[in-house]
Amino acid sequence: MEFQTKSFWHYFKQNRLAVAGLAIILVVFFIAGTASLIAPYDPGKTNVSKKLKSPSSEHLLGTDQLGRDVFSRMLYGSRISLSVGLVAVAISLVIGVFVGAIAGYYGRWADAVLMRFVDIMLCFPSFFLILTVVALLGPSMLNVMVVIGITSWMGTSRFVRAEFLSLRERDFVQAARALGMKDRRIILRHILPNSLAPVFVTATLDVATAVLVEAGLSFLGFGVQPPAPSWGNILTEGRTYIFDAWWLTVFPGLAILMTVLSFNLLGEGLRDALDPRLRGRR
Amino acid sequence: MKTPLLEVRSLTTQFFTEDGVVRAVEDVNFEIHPGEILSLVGESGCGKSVTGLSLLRLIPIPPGKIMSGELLFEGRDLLGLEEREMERVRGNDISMIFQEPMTSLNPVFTIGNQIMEALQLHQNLDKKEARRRAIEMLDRVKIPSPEVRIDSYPHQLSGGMRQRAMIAMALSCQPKLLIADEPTTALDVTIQAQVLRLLKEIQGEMGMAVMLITHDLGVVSEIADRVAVMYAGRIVESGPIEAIFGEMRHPYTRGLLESIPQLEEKKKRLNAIPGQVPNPMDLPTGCKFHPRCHLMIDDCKKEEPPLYPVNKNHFSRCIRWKECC
Amino acid sequence: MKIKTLLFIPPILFLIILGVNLLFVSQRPPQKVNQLIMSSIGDASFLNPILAQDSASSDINSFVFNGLIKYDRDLQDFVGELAESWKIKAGEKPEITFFLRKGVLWHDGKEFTAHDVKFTYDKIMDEKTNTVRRSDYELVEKAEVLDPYTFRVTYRQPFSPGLGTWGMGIIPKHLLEKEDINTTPFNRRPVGTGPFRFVEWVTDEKIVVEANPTYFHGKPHLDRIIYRIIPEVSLSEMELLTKGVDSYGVSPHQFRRMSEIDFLKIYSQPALGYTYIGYNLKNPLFQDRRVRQAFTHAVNREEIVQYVLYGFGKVISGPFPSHLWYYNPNVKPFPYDPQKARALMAEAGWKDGDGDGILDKDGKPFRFKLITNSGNDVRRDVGVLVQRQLRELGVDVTFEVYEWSVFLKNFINAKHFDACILGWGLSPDPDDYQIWHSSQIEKGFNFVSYKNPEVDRLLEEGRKEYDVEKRKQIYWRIHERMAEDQPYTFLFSPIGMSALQNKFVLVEDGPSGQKIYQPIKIEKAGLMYDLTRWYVPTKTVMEK
Amino acid sequence: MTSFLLRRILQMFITLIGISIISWLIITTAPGGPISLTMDPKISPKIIEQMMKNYDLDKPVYQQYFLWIKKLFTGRLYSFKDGRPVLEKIWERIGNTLLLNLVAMTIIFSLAIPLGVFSARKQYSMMDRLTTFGVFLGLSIPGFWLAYLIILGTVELFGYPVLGMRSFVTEGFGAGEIVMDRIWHLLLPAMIMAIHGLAGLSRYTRSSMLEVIRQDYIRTAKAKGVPEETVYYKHGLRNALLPIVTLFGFLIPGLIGGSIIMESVFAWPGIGRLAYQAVLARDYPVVMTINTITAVLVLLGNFIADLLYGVADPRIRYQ
Repeated sequence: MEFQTKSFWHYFKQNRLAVAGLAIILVVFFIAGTASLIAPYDPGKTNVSKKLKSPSSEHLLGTDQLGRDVFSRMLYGSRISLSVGLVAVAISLVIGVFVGAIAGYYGRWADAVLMRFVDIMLCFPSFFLILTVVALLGPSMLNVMVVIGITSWMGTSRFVRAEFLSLRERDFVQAARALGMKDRRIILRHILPNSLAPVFVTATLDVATAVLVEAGLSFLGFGVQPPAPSWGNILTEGRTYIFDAWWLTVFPGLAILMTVLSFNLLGEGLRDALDPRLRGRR
Repeated sequence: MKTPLLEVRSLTTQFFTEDGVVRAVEDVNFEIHPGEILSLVGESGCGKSVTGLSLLRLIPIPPGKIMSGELLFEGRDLLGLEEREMERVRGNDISMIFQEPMTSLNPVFTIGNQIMEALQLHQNLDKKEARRRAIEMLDRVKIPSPEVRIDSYPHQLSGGMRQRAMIAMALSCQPKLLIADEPTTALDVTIQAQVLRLLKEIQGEMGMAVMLITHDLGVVSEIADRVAVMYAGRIVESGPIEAIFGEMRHPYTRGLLESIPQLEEKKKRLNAIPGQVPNPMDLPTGCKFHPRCHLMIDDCKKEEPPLYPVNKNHFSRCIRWKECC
Repeated sequence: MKIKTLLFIPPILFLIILGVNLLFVSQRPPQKVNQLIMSSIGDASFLNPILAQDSASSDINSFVFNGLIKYDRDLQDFVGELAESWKIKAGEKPEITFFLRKGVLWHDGKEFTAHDVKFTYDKIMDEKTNTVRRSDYELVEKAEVLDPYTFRVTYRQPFSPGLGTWGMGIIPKHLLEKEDINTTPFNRRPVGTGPFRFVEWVTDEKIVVEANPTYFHGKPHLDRIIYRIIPEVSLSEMELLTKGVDSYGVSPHQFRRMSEIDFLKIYSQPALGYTYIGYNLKNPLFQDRRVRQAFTHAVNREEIVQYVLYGFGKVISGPFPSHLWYYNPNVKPFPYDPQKARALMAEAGWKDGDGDGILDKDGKPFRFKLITNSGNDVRRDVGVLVQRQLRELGVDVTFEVYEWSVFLKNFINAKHFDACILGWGLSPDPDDYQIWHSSQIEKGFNFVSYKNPEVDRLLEEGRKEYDVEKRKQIYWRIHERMAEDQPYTFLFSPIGMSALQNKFVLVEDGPSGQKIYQPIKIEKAGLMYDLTRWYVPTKTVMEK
Repeated sequence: MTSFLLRRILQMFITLIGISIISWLIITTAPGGPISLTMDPKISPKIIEQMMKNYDLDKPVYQQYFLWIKKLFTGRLYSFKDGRPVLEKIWERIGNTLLLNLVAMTIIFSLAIPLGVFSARKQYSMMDRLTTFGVFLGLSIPGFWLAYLIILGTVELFGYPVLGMRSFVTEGFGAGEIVMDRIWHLLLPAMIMAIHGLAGLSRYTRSSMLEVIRQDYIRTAKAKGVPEETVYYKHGLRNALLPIVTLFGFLIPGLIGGSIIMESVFAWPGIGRLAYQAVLARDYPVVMTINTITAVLVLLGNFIADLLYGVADPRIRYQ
C-alpha cells in the first residue's frame, strides 16, 4: 500500500460522508482551540439563581444545576474529549508500532513472545481492563489517557507486524541490509514510513473508540473528574436531572455521538482512499 | 458455406471507471462454425478475455457495458435475450472454463456438487441421475476413481485435476460451444499438454466448437483450426491456422510469432516487439499498433485501417499488409 | 427453502417478538398488592447484624432481627425489644441487667434465650470474626447469663453510649454454634426473631421477606416486603413511576415534580448527619482559628442550602444534627458576612499586598486544594460553590474530586490534604469521641487533627455520664467550643425525603376491636418506624 | 485432530497463566486497600489490622498470588465484601450475564447478516447508503446514553417497569404473561448491547460479501447458467460467512465489557455489575476471578470459533 497523495485525494473527495466527518472534526478542533474566545460564559461560573434553565437565547443550551452555561461548558469539554482521544491514541500508537516493529522485523523468539503477550492482552475485555486499572490508579485525566493508551495498542501492533513481515523481505530492505545499514536505521528510515498509512487509518478509528470509552468511564464515575467539564461528565451529572432538564443529557450525548461518528467516517474514508481495493471493508 | 454457430458482429464493450472509459473491445467481428476450434490470441490486456466474457454476457455491470453489436448464436441474438433466457444458454449451449483452476472452483462445495448443479439446472435431472452423469463426466476427463473424487473438495485436488474437473463441469451439459479462457496457463508445462490433449480429444468426440483464448501461440499451433489475433481491443488479423503461421499479414502477428519461446533461447522472449501495450484509456490515433511498429508510415497515424481481405478467409488490419512479412 | 427467504426469517421473527411484547407491555393493567417494594442502590452483603456494614444489609436485618432494645420514635430514649425491661446500676463499674421477653420464638420455632445474647456478644468479641462492631463493646468487662431470661453486662468504667449498643441484632446460637461465622450460609439465609421472615435473596436483584406469624408483637399486616437492588438513583425513579417500586428517597430537586404525582406522597424528616468542610489543622494555612472563622463567614451556607438542596436542609452551627436534644440551640450559625471574613483574614495577616486579587502573607498567596469524593452530587456541587465564594474572599482554591478509595487512602488517611468536603452520618447517641478526641488523630477519625484539651476532657466526661440532662450540658458545651474553633466549617444537616405510594395506610386497633386506617406518619426515627402496622387495603380507603 | 486439540489447550493454558499474572500485577500495584473503605467512626484501627491478617493481606505479593490460586481451586476463596465464596458469587450471576449476552449475540447475528447481505446485494442503493450510515451511527453511539433515552421513552410511553430481570408486581399474571414479562425485560438491554456488534458485523458481512462476489468461482457459477440470485445466496453467502464465524470469538470481549455498563443501567444481576462493584470495593478476589473467568470465556469463544470454522470451511482440517 503505497501512499500517493493525488489518487488519495481523488478517492477521498468522492466519499462525501468522510468529507463531512473531516469537516466536523475540523470544526470541533477549531472549537477546542478557541473555546476561551467563543464561549459566552466562564464554564465554571456558577449562578445558582439561574440553575436548570432550559435553552434560550441567553443560554443556548440551557444551564445546569449550578446555573453554569452548558454551551460554554460543552465548548471547553471538546478540549478534554479531544485531548483524551488524541493522547490516548498517541500512546497506543507508540507502543503498538514499537511492539509490532520489533516482532515483525526480528521475528523468531521476539515475535513469538511479543505476539503471545498480545494474545494475552486481547483476552481481557478491554473495557473491564481499563475500568480496573483506572479505578486502581485513581481516575484523573492523565490516568484515563494513559490507561486507554496502554490497553488498546494490540491491534496496531498486529498489523504493523504484518507490514514489517512483508516489507522486510522486499528488495530495498534487503539491499539496505546488504549495505550493512543498522537495524534501527532500516526500521526507522525504510520500513516504518512505508507502513504508516494503515497505522494512520486505525489511529483515526481508535480516536473514536477512545472518546467513547472516556464517556463510558465518566458514566461509571471513573472518567475525568468533575468539576472539569468533559462531555462525559456533563452527561453523567445531567442524568440525575433527566426528568427535570433533558438538555443536560441530550446535548453532550449528541456531541459525543457527532464527534465519534465523524472520526469513524473519516477513518473509513481514509481507509478506502488509501486502499481502494478495500473499499467498504471494516 | 454453412451457417456459423456463432456470429459476432461489431461487438463493442467498454468499462466506465472513475479514471475514464476503458475501450476494452472495439468493433470485433468473427464467427465460429460448429465443430471448429477458433483461437483468440493476444497479449494480456488486449481484450480477448473481455470478448469471451461478453459472449456470455458475464461482463460485470457496472462498470462494464456492452455498448453495441450482435451475438448471433444459432440465429438468435444473445444480446437481445432476457436474463432468464440467457441463463439457459450459459452452461447449456455455451460453456466457459477459466484460467485459474485454483480459484475458479467454489472452495466450499464438492466438485461433484458443482458439476451436478449445472446438470440439475439445465437437464432437469434428479439428484441421483445427476450424480451418475457427473461421475461419468469425471471419468471422461480421465480423473481416476471418479466415484471417490466426486466427493472431494477442490483443495483436495491438484491443479491439473481441478482443471479437468472444470472441463467436466463445463461439458456436462454437452454445450455446442466451449469458451476456454487460458485453460492451461496456470498449469505445469507437462500438465498443460495433457489438458490440451484432453480438450482436443473431447472436442472431437462431442463435436462441439471451441473458442480458445490464449496468449500462447504454442498452444494455438497445437489445436486451433482458425486464429484471430487481437490487439488493443481489435482483431488485427484473422485466418486459418496455416495462413496465420505460414503467411502472416500483420506486423503484430509476426512479432507474436517471433516471441514464441524456443527452448534454447527461452529468456529472450517478447524482445521481438519493442514498446508496451498502450494504455486502454488513452489509445493512439490511427492504427493502434503504430507506435510499436517497424513498418510504420505517416498514414498509420491518421486513420484506423479497416480489415483488408488477404483472401476469403484471411484478413489483416494493416495498410501495408502486402509488404508485411 | 431458498436461502434468501431463510435470511428474512430471523429479522421477521425478531420484529414479531418485539411487536407482541410491546403490545403486551402497553396493555398491562396496574395491580394493587399488599406488599411493599423498596429499592436500594447496592445489594446487601451479610444478612447477619454483627457482620453487616452497609445500609442495604442493615435494612434487611432490621426486618429479620431484633435487638434487646431500640430507640423510641423520637430517638431520645429506649424501648424494649427482646428485653422487656432493664436496670442500670451506676458506679465505677456499672452494670446493666436485661430482663428478657419470654416465649419469643426464632423463625425456625426454637425459643430465644439469654444464651443467644451471650453467644452474639462472644462472637463479636471473637478476633476471628470480621466485624467492625467490636469497639462498641471494648469497655465491657464481663457478660453473663444469669438465667435463661436474664442477661447482665459489667463495664470496666462508666460508658453511657454502651446501652445503645445493645440495640444490636441478636443471632441464634443453636444455628451458628458450629459454623464459621464469616462464611456460614446463614449469612445469606438468616433466621431471626423479627417481624419479617427471610424468604429469598436473588443476588443483585431482590431480597424478599414475609410477615412472621409468630412475631411477639403480632403478625405484621403487610404480606411481604420486596427489597429491590437498582444501582442508580435516577433509575429507581423510573421504576417508581412505573410502580415497580413503592418507596423512594427523593432528591431535593425532584420534590416539586414528585409531589405533583397523584399516586405518591412525600415525607420529609431531618437526617441524622451533616456535611462539612474539614480543614487539615496540620497545615499552617489553617492553624489560625481566625482563618477558619473567616472561611465560615465567607461561605454562603444559606445559599448552598437554598440552591443545592432546594431549601431542604438546615444550616448548623456545630457538630450535631439540629433536630436532636444535644444540639445547642443557643449557638447561632455564623452569618454570611464577607466583610467580617475579610476583616478576620486581615487580622490573621492575610492581605492582598500585590493587588492580584489573591490574599497573601509574607509574599505567599493563600492557595489550597479542596477535595471531595466522587459519586456524591451534593458534595460535588457544594465544592464548586465554595470554590467560587472563597475566590471572592481572595483565596485561590482548586477543587478536585477523587474516587472514594483513592480519596481515603491517598488523601484523608494519609492526612495529605488541605481541606475536604465530607459528611458524617451519626447515631442518635451524641458520643463523638472517635471524631474529635485528640487520641484519635493518629489512627482514628480525627483526620483533621483537631486538638483542644477542654473538648478532650468534655468528650471523656460525656461518655461516662448516664444522666441525660447532665450529658446535654456537656455536649452543649462541646458544641459551643467547636463553634468557636471551627475545625470544620459546619455546613448543613440535610432533610431527607421519601416518596411513598399512597396506597399504604397505618392500621390501628379501634376501641371495639375494629381496624382503623390512619395515614402514615414520619417519625424522627424514620418513615418505617411503624412498618409492622402498614397495610394496603383492598378497596381504596383514602385518597390524597 | 487430537493433537490439534492438545496443542490448543496447552496454548490456552499458557495464555491463562499470563492473564492471571497480569491481572494480579495490576491489582496489587494499586493504592487503596479493600478494608480501608469504611469511614465509620466506630471502627478502630486494631480491627482493621486484624481483618487484613484474616484476609492474608499482610503477606508478600507473590505469596498472595499463589494463595489465590490455591484457594480458588479448593473453593476457599472468599469475597472481602461479604465473605462468600467467590466462585459461588460468580456462579449465581454468570447465568444471567450469559443469557443477556446470548440474546444480544442472537440479535446481532440474526439481524446483521441479512442486513449486510442485502445491502451488499444492492451496493450503492438507497437502502445500502442508509444502512451504511446507520451502521456508523450504531458504532458511534454511547450505549449508556441511548439506554437512558430508551428507558425514559418506554417509561413515558408504556408506564411498564423496564429494569431488572422481571416485574415485581405480577399478581394475576398467567404463565404466558410471565414469559412475556421476562422477554420484555431481556429484550431492551440485549437490543442496546447488540447495537455496536450489530453495526460492526453487518458492515463486515457487507464487505465480505462484496469481496466474495468478485471471486472467480462466482463467475464460474454464473458461466454455468446458475441464476444470479442463486449465485449470490448459495455460492457467495456461504463463502462470505466463513470469516464471520470467527467473529463470534471477537464479539465476546466487547459484549462482556459492555455488560458492565448495561447491567448497571438495567439493574441486571450479572457479573458485569458484580465486577463493577468489586472494583469499587477493591474486592481483590472477586476482581481477579472475574478477570480470569471472562478471559476464559474469551478463550473458549475463540476456540469454539476455530472449531466452527473448521466445520464450515472444508479447506481446514486440524492436524
